Amino acid sequence: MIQSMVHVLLALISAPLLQGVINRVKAFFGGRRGQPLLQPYFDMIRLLRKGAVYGNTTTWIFRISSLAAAAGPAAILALLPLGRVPAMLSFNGDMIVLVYMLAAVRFLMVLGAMDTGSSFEGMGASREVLLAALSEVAFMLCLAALAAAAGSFSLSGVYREMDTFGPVSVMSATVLLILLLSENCRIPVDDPRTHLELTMIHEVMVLDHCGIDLCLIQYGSALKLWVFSALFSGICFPFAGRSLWADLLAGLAGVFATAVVTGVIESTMARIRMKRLPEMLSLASVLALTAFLWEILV
Amino acid sequence: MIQILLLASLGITALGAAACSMPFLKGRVAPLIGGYSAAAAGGAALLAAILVLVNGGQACFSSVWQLPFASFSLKLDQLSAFFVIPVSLVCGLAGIYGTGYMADEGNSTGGRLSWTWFLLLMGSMITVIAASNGILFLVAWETMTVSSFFLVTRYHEKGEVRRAGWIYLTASHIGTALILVLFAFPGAAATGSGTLVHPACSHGLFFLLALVGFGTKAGIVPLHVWLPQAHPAAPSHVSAVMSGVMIKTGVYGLLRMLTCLGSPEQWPIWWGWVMIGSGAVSALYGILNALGQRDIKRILAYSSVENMGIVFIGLGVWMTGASTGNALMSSLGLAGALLHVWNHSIFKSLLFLGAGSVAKASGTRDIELTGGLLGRMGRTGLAFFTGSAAIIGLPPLNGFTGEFLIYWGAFSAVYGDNGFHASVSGLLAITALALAGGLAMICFTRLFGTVFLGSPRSENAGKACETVGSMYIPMMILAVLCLAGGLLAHLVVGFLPGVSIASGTPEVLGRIALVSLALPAGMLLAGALRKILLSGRSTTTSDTWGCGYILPGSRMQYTASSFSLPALLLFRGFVSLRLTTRSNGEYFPNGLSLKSGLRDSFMHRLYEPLFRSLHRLSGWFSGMQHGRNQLYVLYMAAVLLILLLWELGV
Amino acid sequence: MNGLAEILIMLLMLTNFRLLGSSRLPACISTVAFQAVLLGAITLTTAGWRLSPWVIILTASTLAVKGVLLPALLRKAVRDVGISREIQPFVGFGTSVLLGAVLLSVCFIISRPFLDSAASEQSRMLIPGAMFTIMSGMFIIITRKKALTQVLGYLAMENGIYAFGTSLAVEAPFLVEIGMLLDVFVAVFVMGIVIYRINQEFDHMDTHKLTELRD
Amino acid sequence: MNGYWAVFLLPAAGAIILFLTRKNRVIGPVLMASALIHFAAVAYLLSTGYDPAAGSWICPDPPGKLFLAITSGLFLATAGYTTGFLRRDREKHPRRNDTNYAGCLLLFLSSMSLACTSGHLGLYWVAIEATTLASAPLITLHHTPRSLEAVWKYLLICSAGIAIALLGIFFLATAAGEGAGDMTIQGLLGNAGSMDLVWLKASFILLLVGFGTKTGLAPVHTWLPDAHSEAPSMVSALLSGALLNCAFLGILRGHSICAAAGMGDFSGGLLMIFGILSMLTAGVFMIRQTDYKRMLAYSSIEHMGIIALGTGAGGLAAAGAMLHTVTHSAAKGLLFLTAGKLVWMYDTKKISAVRGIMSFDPVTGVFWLGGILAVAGTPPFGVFMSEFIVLKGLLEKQQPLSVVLYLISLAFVFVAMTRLVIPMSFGRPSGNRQRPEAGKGDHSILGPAALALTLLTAGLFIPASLWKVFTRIAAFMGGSGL
Repeated sequence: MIQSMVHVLLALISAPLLQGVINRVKAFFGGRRGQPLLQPYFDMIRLLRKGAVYGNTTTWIFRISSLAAAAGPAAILALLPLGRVPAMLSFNGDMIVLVYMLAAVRFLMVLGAMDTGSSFEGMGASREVLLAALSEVAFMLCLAALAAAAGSFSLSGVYREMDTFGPVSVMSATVLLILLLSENCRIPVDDPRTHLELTMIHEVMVLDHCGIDLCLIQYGSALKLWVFSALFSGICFPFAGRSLWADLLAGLAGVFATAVVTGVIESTMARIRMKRLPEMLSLASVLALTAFLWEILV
Repeated sequence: MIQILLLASLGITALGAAACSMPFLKGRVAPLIGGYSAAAAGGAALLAAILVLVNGGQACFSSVWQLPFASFSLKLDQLSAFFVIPVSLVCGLAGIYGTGYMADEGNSTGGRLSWTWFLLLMGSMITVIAASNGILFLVAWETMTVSSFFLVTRYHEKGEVRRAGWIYLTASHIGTALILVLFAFPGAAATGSGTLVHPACSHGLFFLLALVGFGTKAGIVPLHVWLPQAHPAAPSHVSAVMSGVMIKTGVYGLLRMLTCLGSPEQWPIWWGWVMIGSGAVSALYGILNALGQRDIKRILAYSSVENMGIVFIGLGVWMTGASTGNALMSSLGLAGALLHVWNHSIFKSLLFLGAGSVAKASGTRDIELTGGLLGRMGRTGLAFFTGSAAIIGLPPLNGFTGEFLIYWGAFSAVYGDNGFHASVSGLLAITALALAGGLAMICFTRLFGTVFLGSPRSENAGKACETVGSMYIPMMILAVLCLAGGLLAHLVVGFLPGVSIASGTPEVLGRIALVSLALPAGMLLAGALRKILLSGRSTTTSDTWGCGYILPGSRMQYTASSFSLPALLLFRGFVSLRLTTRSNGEYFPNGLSLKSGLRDSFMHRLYEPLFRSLHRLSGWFSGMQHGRNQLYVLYMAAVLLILLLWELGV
Repeated sequence: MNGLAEILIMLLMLTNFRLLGSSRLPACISTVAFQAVLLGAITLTTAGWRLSPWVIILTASTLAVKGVLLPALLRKAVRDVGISREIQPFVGFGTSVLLGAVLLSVCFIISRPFLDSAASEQSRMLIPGAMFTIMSGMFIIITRKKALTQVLGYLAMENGIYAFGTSLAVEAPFLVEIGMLLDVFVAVFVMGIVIYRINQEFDHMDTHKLTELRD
Repeated sequence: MNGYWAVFLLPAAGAIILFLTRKNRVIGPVLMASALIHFAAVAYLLSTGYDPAAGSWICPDPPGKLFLAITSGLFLATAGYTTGFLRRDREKHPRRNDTNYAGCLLLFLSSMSLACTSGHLGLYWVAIEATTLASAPLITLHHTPRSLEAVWKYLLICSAGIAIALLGIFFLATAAGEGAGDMTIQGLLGNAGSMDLVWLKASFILLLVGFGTKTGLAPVHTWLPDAHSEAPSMVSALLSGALLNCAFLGILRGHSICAAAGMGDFSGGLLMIFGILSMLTAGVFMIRQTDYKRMLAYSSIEHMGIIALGTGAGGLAAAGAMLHTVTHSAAKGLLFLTAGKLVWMYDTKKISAVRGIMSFDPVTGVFWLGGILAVAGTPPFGVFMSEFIVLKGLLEKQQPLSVVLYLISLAFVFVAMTRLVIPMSFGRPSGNRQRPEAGKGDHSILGPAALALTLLTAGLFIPASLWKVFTRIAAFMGGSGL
């Protein structure tokens, strides 16, 4: 039980570090030294010291959307197992709650974006909800496959059982990786560093946030990255240590390894065309479906 | 005690209906009588139903009704009580809302009569759910249809309202024809012995008849065409009642018929498949069409089709679980479906009442002409926000609990090691629910964002003002119920009729309530942190970022159709999307217009061609009545000869 | 005794052919009158043992109404209307006669089952004869254009039915028989009035042009 | 000479008074008086259960009594409307003398009463022929070309049909052979067992086609839409509501004799075929209808089809069919009288020219839409009850095919009718006449209101004693005799 408390604390503290690792890996591939590992922390502290400017068309929805962006993933951490370390709160159906908590955060973020009344944010919101609709299907099917494979309906139970490296876990790992890339606006789906509003998806929804709101949003997206990395690494690197402390360390290593993997993917791949994104996500759902049928029929 | 309450509620509706139809009522008296008698009747019926549900058992009342095969016998057992609660609650609140909404047309004859029909509708709905005699059920069923027909054609000056009324009347009448057969089976309409019907024919045929008959009223896909036409045409508080609870009488009817078909374990497997299939198709088709609509009430009507699809998926999971012997799956499926029936009637009526206030305040139902109403209609906006969040199924609110139980039922088929049928049907249920959930997110962010957020797109949207108190209070009550439904579901789940709850469920629902409370708590914490940090600093307002464009106008905002167009283009196969671009002049066009519209592909490809061919066919036949006298006598001679030769075998 | 009945029935069949073949209205009216006379004779011959004063009065009244009164009424109508010939009906007169022959054979075929269970013996020839009269009456209604000719067709049908009624069936009460006779008379009388009014309104009598009422 | 002689002599006397006096003033009182007295006489005779001696010519059997009650009730309801209508119509042609017209109306009533009460088949035939002749002049009140054409068709086709029915009666007599006595219904039913089957079958076919023409069953219904749409409304109400029932009485008696002779399923089968054919034809012809009175005429054909179907199926369905005669007559009377009002208000019979009745004259609007919903079979009204009982009877007799066709044609007619009526009753009024001052002495509201009341009570309140009457008639038709 303490291990899961420690995992949550570590996650809250070291989530932005993941983004630092990704940037350093991309810099390394670009032959540059890159920004310091703690750069995300410096940005957040800089933003915390700023005042706030709100658009004149915005209402209370805009103000609570940034709060939700941070509070949502923080709440999800309670449900998140790290490898064989069980989550703080684990019960039948926590995987469904996780998916729908993410949906709740996305709902508020999208409404916040539409509140500003700008065409860019509207476009971002429209793309965001379309991709979310498809990725949710893939996510659910992948969870179904994992539940079928592990024979339990709670995330911690699943991650405890999934110790072998069979075909189902490979397919679910790929699906989880695609989901990680699409939910956290990494390169193949969406470029976090672009400045051209028309090409953005997630970034453009936060165009009008500044100061503390922007800091909360960045912190939230870091936590979300941690959540997806934990989900992915639990399946991709099934390491069964002797004691829970060893599992905790292994889990952390897995998370940072996922960050490195993401960095490698980001620097080697270019963005996929906007029209072909739905096909990629439906590929993910098909993959999850085959994993499920494999589990049922074989 | 319960009988008295039930009869009191029916009495109040009857008396109120009679009172409202009196010609000498002046001014605002009629809406007041109508509204508050609806509230009183609703309260009485609600109390009766809760009493029955809480202390189990049933309450019967029957008296002689001088009609062959008929007896005025009401029976409020668990299932009926469960369905009376949403009916009485929503009708009461809609009545109160109506007093404010129909205030300005109170004294016109049409206004007064609409209250008579409203009370008749409420009374007949309660009678339908409580009836335990075939004839009483049928009479109440059709009175419900006729009274809602008159309400739908309230504003009959407009041509499409008349057409909607006709489509509605014929669709429900054809549905009733099938239900008629159910009750006409020999040995049917057993009076007083509780079960409405003993099927004398094969159970499969009986089930199909019940499915199609009651499916028409529940708005399941091939039979749903009337729903998006009729509900927008009615006044808002009526469409709230129709969409919120009237389509539930279809689900109630189906469940009541299923109880007559013996225990679920013996049901054949294909029943479950039919239910899940129709539910999945309805859910996806309903929400996809909702994406493309511009009329706010038509969006909500299509989303009712979607939610009915979800209820049918839940029932399908229940039936598949029962017939493959998976007890957990069947109990969870039924619990999820029934809970979703409750939740849907609450948040759907909330959304329709909100839509009514928006339409009344901004003078239009077209969401492309509204915008930025949250600033001017804060309270309605808050209620609508809660409703939209609930309908998408987000955790703290009640939409999530129903869907969660259905998910759990489907997953229990998947992770347990039971047969092929259960797991594949579970998979189908999960995919349908997930995709419908995602699309619902698109639909309702689009609706709420376009109507309430951003800047107003037309001048009377800019001048909109908050609604009257009597319209706002029912919405607030419903919003609070949404929240309560989400957080206190574990208390209620024990009382669901016909559901043997597995031990862990209430405890899991309690955990979910806890986790979902973490989100608002976290937001409060972050908000407090932000407030402290910002206390010393300057918070100013400025224009939204427009890439430096100096004259940002409201036309620059993302419109509703552009918001949903990518999704519609992706699912073009399922819906008949029409994109018409018109430009005058070949090479130097000075004007270009793009119009994107969505036609109901079932109406457009199935029913209209059917009616056209019937019309042509009857044209071909009506040549027979050509007016020539001699040929008429020839028909007579021909018939005579044919009969003589055929019968006498000459 | 029944030899005479055979001849009368055969004459009845011949009158039908004459009715089918002739185009002049006055000729048709006289044929129908002659049929009525034949009818009376047949009833008398076949009445046989049931000859009672009532039957004689009845036959006399039938002769009076159908033989004299109705033809007079119809001839007056023909004179008022001024049309005396049926011009190109739907089926030519020659072909009508041929079709009449076909109808006769059909009648014989149809009446075969009735004959082997016929109640009384001497009706052997009567059933096909009467049936042929009815069928030719209907044939005239169907193929002729003028309204008056259709009335004649109706009268021929009535004669055929009477042939059945009075001879085969057990005699009905006197009042009922007179009632039937009165009805036929009033029917033709009313039809005459209507024809007169149609002729005034449309100044023609072709019923096939009356097709304004249709779907 | 028993009580029932008075029932049909009374209106005849009224007619003779009118023919002699030849004064327009007298029409109103004489008409109302004879209608009231006739209704009172019928009510008295039926309530006391007066049964004349078995062998006499005038002794109605159970269905006859039922149809007599319907006829006199309907005539009373339309009498009020008729006087008002004739007075209003004379405003246009002041010099016209209507006594002949009213006299024919009373003769029409007396012949229908004779038809219902006659115990002797021959006499029944005379009465039916008399109804045709009495009602022919009623159709042409205005001598327009269309009404003349309607009369001519009505006369010719009906007379031909009834002649065939007479042939059928003679076949029945020969089938009964020597021992038939004088062809009274009881007599025929008595020795039905010993009848010659070939003649009996042929006679039923002739009766069915003959009287079917008069009842308007499908292939031979062609005169009905023309006659009912061209006649003035109160006459078409009587034609549809009362005359069709009386004509159906002939087929009913033929069927009961066949059933008594053991040929019940033969005649029942034929009846059901004709019934379903009529319902389908009505549906087909109603879709493209442009004239609302013709629509009502086709609806009569459909309902006579339902009655034939129910009678053919027998048992519970037959009882339902008999209830259906009552509810159909009430509904059709109400609708035709309201249609009369519409013709007066909008001066046209075209459906497309009539808009917004509800807002133009709410009372007529409620009667019109309520009537149409009733006749289309929505529950609170009686028509639904009878249709439901017929359905229940059909299912009890295991007739799946006829149930399917029955439901399809009912739905078909409902769709067609509401499609035509809803645009008429809603929307902005297009009537050029100013709002009619309702109830200025022309008590034309009483008739429809009374009919609407009977329709509603039939739907909600049929006491067990009344229901026993219908089951007794069904038993009579089942061939088990009285």
